[in-house]
Amino acid sequence: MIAGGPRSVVRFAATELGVVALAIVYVLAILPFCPELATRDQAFAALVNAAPLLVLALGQAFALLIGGIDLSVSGVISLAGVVGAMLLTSDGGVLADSSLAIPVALLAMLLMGGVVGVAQGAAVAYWELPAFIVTMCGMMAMGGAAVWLTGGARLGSLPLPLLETVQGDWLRVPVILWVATALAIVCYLLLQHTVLGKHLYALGHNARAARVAGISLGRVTCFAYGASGTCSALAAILYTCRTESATPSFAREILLDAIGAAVIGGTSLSGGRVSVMGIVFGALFITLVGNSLTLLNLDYWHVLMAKGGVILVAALLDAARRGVAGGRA
Amino acid sequence: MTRFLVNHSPALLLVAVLIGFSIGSPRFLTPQNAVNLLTQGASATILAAGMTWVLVTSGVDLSAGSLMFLVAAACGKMLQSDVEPLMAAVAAAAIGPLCGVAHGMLIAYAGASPFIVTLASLFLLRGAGLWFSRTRAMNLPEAFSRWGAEKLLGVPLPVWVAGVVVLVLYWLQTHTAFGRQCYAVGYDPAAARKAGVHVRAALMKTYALSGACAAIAALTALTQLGAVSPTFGKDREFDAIAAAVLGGASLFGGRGNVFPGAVIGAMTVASVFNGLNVMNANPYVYPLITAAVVFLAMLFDGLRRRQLVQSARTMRWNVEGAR
Amino acid sequence: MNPLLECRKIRKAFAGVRVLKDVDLQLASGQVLGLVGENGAGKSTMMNILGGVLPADDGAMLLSGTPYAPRNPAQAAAAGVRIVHQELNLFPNLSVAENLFLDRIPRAPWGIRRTTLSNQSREILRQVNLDRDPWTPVAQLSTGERQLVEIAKALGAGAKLIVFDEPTTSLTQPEAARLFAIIDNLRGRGLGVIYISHQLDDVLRLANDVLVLRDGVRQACGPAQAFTIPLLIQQMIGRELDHVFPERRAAIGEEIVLQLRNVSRRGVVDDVSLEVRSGEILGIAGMMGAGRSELARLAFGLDPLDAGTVQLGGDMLAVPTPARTVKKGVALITEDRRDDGLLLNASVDDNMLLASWRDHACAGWLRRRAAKRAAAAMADSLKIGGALDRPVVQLSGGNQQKAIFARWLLRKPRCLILDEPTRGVDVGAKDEIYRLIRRLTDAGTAILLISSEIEELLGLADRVAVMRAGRMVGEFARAEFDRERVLACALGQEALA
Amino acid sequence: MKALLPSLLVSVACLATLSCGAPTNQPDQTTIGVAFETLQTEYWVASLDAMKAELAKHDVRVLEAVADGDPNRQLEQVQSFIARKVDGIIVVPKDAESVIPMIRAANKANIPIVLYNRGPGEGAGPCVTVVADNRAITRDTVRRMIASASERSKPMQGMILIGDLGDINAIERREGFDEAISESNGAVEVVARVPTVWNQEKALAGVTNALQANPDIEFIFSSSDFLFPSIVAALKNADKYHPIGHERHVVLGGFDGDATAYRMLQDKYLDADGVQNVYFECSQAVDAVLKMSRGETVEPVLKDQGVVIHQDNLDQESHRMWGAQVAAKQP
Repeated sequence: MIAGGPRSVVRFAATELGVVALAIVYVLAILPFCPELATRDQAFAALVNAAPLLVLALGQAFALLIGGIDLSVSGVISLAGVVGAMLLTSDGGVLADSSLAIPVALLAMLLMGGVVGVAQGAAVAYWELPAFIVTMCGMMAMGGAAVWLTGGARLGSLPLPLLETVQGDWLRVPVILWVATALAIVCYLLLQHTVLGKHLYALGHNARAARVAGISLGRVTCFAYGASGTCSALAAILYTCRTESATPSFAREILLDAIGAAVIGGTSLSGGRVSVMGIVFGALFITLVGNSLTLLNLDYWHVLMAKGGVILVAALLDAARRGVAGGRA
Repeated sequence: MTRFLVNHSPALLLVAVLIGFSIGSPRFLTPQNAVNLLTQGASATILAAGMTWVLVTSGVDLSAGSLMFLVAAACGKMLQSDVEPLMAAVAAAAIGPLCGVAHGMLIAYAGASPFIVTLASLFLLRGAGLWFSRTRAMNLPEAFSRWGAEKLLGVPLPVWVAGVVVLVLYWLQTHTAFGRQCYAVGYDPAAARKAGVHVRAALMKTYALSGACAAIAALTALTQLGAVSPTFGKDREFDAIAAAVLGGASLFGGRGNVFPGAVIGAMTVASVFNGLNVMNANPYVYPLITAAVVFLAMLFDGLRRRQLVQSARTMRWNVEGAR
Repeated sequence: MNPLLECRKIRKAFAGVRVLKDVDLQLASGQVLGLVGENGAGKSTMMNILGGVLPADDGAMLLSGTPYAPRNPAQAAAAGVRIVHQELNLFPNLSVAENLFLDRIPRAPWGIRRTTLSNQSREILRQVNLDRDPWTPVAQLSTGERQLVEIAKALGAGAKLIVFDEPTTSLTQPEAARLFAIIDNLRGRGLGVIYISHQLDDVLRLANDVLVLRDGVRQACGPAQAFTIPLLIQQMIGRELDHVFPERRAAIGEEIVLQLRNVSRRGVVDDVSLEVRSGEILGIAGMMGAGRSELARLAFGLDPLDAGTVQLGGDMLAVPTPARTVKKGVALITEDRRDDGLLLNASVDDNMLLASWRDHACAGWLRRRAAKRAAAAMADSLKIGGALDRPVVQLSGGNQQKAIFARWLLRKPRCLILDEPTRGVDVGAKDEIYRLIRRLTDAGTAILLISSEIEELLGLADRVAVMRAGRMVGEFARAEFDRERVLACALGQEALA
Repeated sequence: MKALLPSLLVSVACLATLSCGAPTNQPDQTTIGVAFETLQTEYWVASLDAMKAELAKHDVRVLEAVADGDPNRQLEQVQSFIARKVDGIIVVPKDAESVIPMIRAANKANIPIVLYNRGPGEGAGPCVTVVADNRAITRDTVRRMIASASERSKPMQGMILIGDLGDINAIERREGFDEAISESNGAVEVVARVPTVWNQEKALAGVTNALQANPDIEFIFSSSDFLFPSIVAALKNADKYHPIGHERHVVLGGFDGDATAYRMLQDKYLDADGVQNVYFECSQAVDAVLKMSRGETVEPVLKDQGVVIHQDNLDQESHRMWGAQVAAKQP
């Protein structure tokens, strides 16, 4: 596969295997400098760290798959986190003492993400508005609403059973990893083994043809953005439980990481192409780059630049891939 | 009537915002506040003008805010090592178009998507700026920051700069072949190529312009602030896109203009912030109101697009009816 | 007199289908040559070869006595050959003047030489009698005016020969009259004009000579005075059947499957009613732009109705959408295979299964192996060769079309709307598609067949309805089938019908 | 599907390589991990520099990380430190809540952890905190401002620049401000609350707008000194930037104690500045972490009393103001 000149190298690098190879080469390359990476604990830690980003990137992939984009990620995380925490927190939470508090709150968070996503999808599909602006407004409005609701304060004092469950291990593997793995499997099955998945792909490949084939573009678009919103809410749960508190002003940069992970993992920004496997390694790779550069004791700005460089390479690979697919190299 | 409303929605939205705030506070609609508004909107207007140009070619430039920071950091660094202020400003400003050309190359020749190229740049340039400045804040010498307060014929210098930039871009956009061809490129690149337009050159120039605008916007803001902090320019690209869209530019390309569009858009954003300040509004409602205004603008824009399609159909009907 | 343009033995084939066979053509300066023929007779191909869009497979062209073989439209334009296309290539977001001079805007140190540009534009616009400010945005022009701008664009650059492709389809009567005056003027100035049109009376009035193409062969050529409209029509369609259309084996059913009542859509379809029974094929004839494809899109729910109703098997659809009509068992194969049909980069079987994933699923969960088996069996029965997991874009045109047929056959549709089902398909595949259509009607599927090939309509359809300018203008039962009458009706020469 | 199998194989191989990797061998030198939440303002940069200098004095190796305002990333960074088996961790948390899991992780790994500048919330495990009381220092600063304007006619119109609404320090400072105002018996009427999101441009526009709307403002408190350049620019434009004693002087107060504030104090433009003693806090933090790494016990909370520096105590107290020393290094 690799033999056969620079063109096939490009073609290989452009497949989702490319990012797998990239991640491994990267790990091997930095191993001599920070041997700690080679311990079981640290390997698990790296995976756990990548998990929430993976959840976000998988959500983003739904929007990218149909040729759209979802910028509202940080807004949904903030608002969902705050809503959940307001229900749960032991200082003044609405459901603080109820035994049903945890499931109800988690459900409310996921539901909120889903509903917001569907609403954005509807604006994109039925009002024919550009996804970029719709979700940008979503980001601003939801971020603002979260700050408003809390007065800017972080909400802590979450119920211990929830925190212990999410932070703990199950069968010697961290629960967060189970969650992310389960989501990845669900996404993989959904995309590959369900009618809806086939319809999402069709919409991304050629929306006009999909419409003629009797696929309801509105519903599929709403689903894609709804899925993206739900994944953001799930990520909000993970983030909230990891940091044991919900912030009303979640860092916007996470969006760029999520898009970066998806694109490095072989998702095409022009739609119709997504690989769950690729995204898993894309998220892992982005997290590894960030953390290992810290381990190498490089400065914060170097981390930023390295991340930018990686995304740039992904951009060029995306272009090369489109060139190969479109018959021009 | 509806047609008039929809066609002039950007200007009407601005007027509505202005009227709304004048009712809210008697101190809003005063000559001083008008000058004030223009001064504050200066750098935003410049940035929005550059962004509008990129949107016209159906691209986007997410790196604008980071580029602003890199330029500011470079300028600050030079000023601190006692470079002549004017020299420092010019040298720092040169970074803008250079980065723009790099974007243009990757987009026009390597065929990479504008979104992801400039996304990468967003990280790279801010990292570079932080590297330059070692994340230190810098206070700039009086000789430099004085320019921000300087007035010419009673109008502050930043307003003049914004005016000149807008004028130049307006001239480029309406009075040069390059400017006109950009509309063709944005409407349909393939058709433009067929019609003999040098699409790649147009894209290169476009991103160079956008970079130059970011640099000038950075310097304009810098003279007003007199200091560089590591957060300088953060998230400004989103504001600029919002302003451009408010001014009637379309993310689908081929539509939008520097004057009056981008100016109206930037002024609307500035008015909202200014008006809320003047009314001493609850700090928490700021993002909500801004989001609402942008969404409203976009909704009008969607209506306008559909009306255009509708009228094209009606026209054909009339034609055949007459036959 | 030295001919301006001389073409000798031009040949062209697409995917093995010969579309031009040794066509000779001559045109002198100051002359208008009318080029007529049925849809698909090779007129457009001839024009594309002249305009540098396509290369000829064989043959030679001489322009003013020198060899002429343009490799692209720019070269053709530089040599003085301009084409006024039927579909407009204008940028509505730019002004008229800018559209006219997009690639050679007159520059000065201070920018565009606006006065020069204005004057030059006015000059050209005067030649086409368009009294508009050159700075009007094209978006504000009517379709007819846009057509004039398109013509003006062709006049701009020192043209010697101008080819008009169906220039009057979207013009009003006065605009058309204006166009004829322009063409007369061009002729007077010594330019050569090739005029392609379905409006035979216009052709006879304008042209010095007329050339009739039929199936890519030069059928007749001579001075316009030598032709009459009936004679032209005869020459256009006088071809022997080269297909054996499969015989119907089952009778037409009683049930009305598809029924349109007073369907209208502003500007394209005007008050059309029709019905198709199970097992019946209703053919729709008409020239380009008559509203046939638009009618198909309305019946399928792709475009919204302005008035009228669509009934499927007795159920009224208040607002038909593709999702709803497909659920009711309707299928549409559009003429635009690339944009409306295929997922080009997806695999062949994904393309085939696009509309029927639901049928191969249990509560949304795919039975992928069953689906693949069904697709493979279908591919087998339609003789789509090769691996089914390669991208569909790698298939030949005929196999691509068969893949789309397969997509709908997998759903066993009750009603199939076919829009130019054999366009761009080689002879062998054509026969297979005919047999397929017959197989469907034998199984009771109702078919609405739109085709530009009259043979195809007459060979397959049980009834043929004729459309012109958005209206239904005639209907023929199988017993009354007559090529000349159908064509005359479509061309608007009712006197003959 | 075809891609799945090889990917799985490769990743298994990758994990295998990881777990068979060489065991880590630490050098004998003590290593301390320093995790900052942000380097957004000069205060943090000065803190980081001071801390590194302090650690260098003890011949300690430093690992540093900046989380850029993201507590989750900070947690990851702390975990990385733990993985590197550092001897101690100093962390500047984003807030009281999100630091709790970091403390727990450090406790579990038996690594001492010191919180710098922000304390932990309820339920945190054992740790040492070095804090300045933002609220109290702000309150005292504002009191001093009001006192220094005692001769003015009441009520004065006042303005506060609020920081990021999601930042706990910004909120505490706002509360300190409100407390001082409310106990002043109407000496100051707050007519403008300008949100700045810790952004100088927003601050400039906000102050300008507020001055426009309320030309009589004569009392401004900034939640951070790094916004002073913006305030000064706005005041100059309104011709209100004059030294103390001038009839158009605006009473100014700030928080942090950076170089700009120091110069403004020197030049008699600034009335009062709440100062956190960076050098004290840093040496306390470093001391604490090193002691703990040697197994000694340390007081759980080390308070920086802070100091309000004003015109009357500038000469005596300026050695406690970190900005003075930064300013001294700059030309």
